[in-house]
Amino acid sequence: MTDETLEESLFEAPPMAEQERMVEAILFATSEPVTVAELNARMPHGADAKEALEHLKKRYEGRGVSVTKVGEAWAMRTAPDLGFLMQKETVETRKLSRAGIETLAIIAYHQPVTRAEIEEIRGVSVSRGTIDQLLELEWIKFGRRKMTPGRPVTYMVTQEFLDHFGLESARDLPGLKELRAAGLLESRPPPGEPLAEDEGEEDENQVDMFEEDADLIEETQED
Amino acid sequence: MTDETLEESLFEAPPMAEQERMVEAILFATSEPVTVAELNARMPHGADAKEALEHLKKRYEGRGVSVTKVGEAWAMRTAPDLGFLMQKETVETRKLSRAGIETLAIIAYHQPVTRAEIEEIRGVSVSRGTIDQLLELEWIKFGRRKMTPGRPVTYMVTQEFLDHFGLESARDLPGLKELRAAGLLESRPPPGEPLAEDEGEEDENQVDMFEEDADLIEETQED
Amino acid sequence: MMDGDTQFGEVEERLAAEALIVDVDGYEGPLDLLLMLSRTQKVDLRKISVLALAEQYLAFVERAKTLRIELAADYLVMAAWLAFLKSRLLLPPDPEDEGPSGEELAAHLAFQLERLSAMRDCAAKLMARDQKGRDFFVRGIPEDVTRVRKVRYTATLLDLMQGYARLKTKEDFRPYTMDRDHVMTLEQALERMRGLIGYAGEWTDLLSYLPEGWESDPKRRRSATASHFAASLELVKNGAIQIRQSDIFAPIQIKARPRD
Repeated sequence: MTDETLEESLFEAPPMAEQERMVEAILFATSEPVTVAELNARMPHGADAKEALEHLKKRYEGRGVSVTKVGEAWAMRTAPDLGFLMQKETVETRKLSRAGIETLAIIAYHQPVTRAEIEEIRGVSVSRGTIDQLLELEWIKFGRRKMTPGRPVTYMVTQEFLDHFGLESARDLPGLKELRAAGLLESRPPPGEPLAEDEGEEDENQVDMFEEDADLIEETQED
Repeated sequence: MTDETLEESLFEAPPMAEQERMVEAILFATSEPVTVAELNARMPHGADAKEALEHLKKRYEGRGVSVTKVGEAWAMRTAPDLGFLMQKETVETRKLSRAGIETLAIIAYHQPVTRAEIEEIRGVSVSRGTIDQLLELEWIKFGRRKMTPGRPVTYMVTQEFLDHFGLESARDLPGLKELRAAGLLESRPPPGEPLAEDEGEEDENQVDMFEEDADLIEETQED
Repeated sequence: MMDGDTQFGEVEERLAAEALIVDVDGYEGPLDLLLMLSRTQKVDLRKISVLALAEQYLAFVERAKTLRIELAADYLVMAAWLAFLKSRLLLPPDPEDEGPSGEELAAHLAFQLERLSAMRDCAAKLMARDQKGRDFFVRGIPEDVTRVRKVRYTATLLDLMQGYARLKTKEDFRPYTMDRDHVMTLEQALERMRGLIGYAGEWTDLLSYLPEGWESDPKRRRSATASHFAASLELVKNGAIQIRQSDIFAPIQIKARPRD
């Protein structure tokens, strides 16, 4: 592309219908979710992928394929009610152990969470293999370290996790609101133990996490 | 699926809209093109994949994705005109070759100029590739043909060229006198040859070159 | 054969023991066992009787002991703690004791059980969701994004002029440096560069300023490079140009300082 056309397109983006086609083609072509930023980078200058996505999402409503949001990215997926047609495509995933499933749920609902916190919730130690398996599945990742003695590493769920379970974001986890309302996501120190520095920090983290969410929710609603 | 629903579907195929969704999902998710026979085998009994395919094909007309026939089978592909979105460009900057620079300089200083003239000035033949490269860069373009035997094509520099080199017009190129003053011409006239002749010749060339533009120059000066 | 009853009793005992071993193996630690036991109370976990639960647990451990089942240490630790909790809950509070009350400890245990139970429910709900590769599917024929390497040719105005100058002076080319030594002085370089920098509107390799005839011979090249480098530093000092080098041994680039 010459500089001339680039400059031109600064002022004139393709019509929205055309942008919608472009987003459709890009999402259709890849099996991985694509971020809005990447869409914009690949589309002609001046294009507004976010708006085009909204149009496209609407267009695919009720179709055999749907446009779904995965964290900050977007992807096309077949409608879940048609899964029965796809026996051929079904991939046998390694069966996760009960410990694996519970550890995954705890990470999802309590993220960012340390191994010690997972063990505290489950009441047993978490084996290295369980964490490794979840990491290998790319369902969890390392979060930032906690600012507590020993600076323990934390775990969080990934975009792949959201994609796998068809979640738009970690906020859409089933029952999250109820759990929060019931105080079951708070970390409560056992009575008698001094409110350790790390507990205070933890609460702060949790507030952090949900404050950020609050902003996002507002943003989304504005749109 | 239970036998019951299977039997039921023996008598009642899903509505066509539903069949279309099914074909859409299967074509989307299958890793290779699917034949009509295969579609029928995978869809509920009584379904008419061929008709559903026709509907689907129509629905995707003009979209970013199209339903296309691949041999005896069907697949969905991104629209051919959007192929450019499927690449990520990495731009690498390389210096123009010496032959390219010299040819470009001659065209800039002597435009409109024929290939034979360029070769005469350079003293070597100009390869087709060099000219092509300059054309591709959109730094030169074809001028009108010379009214000489063979009516050879001429070359001129483009607006793109002027933009790239930060020139307002080709006249802004420094003349030989300036080049010499700037120390770019380091040769001295061979002993015995009067300095003036050399300059004279150059000036003549320049006059040639700008004859066409003479009016323009005056205009500019008036400004 | 000698004592049929005893033998029968032993078999029964052993079977019961095996059942218990299997059960204990089926639990993921004391908390899990407590959660299972709490189910027998058939009440909301928030209204559970921790005292009754503690008694159930202790009875369980006692039974395991009589059957000589080796319980993992953490089961015994929990038993000891629950025995302590039980005494706290039954005895009137000791005003001398500064530790947490039995009620507080019981409440925390109830919280832990409720939280574990909630997480189990969440895990089940999560796994019951539509899953990728099972219920919904990704694109079967992904089209890879090809990475296109595009070469963009470029040249500077200086290149252009030097190229043209080279051509126009080819016939009578006679570098003025011929009649000098293989040394270029700082003054010479400075003089030269002053005339040239006006055209250096963009970053240009310092070496491209070396005069014709000084680039190939190593001796002359060295001298010219050194003097041009010194001259460019001089020009930087005067504020006429800017100079940069991205890395050690990377090309030194100069550029005319934009006039304000």
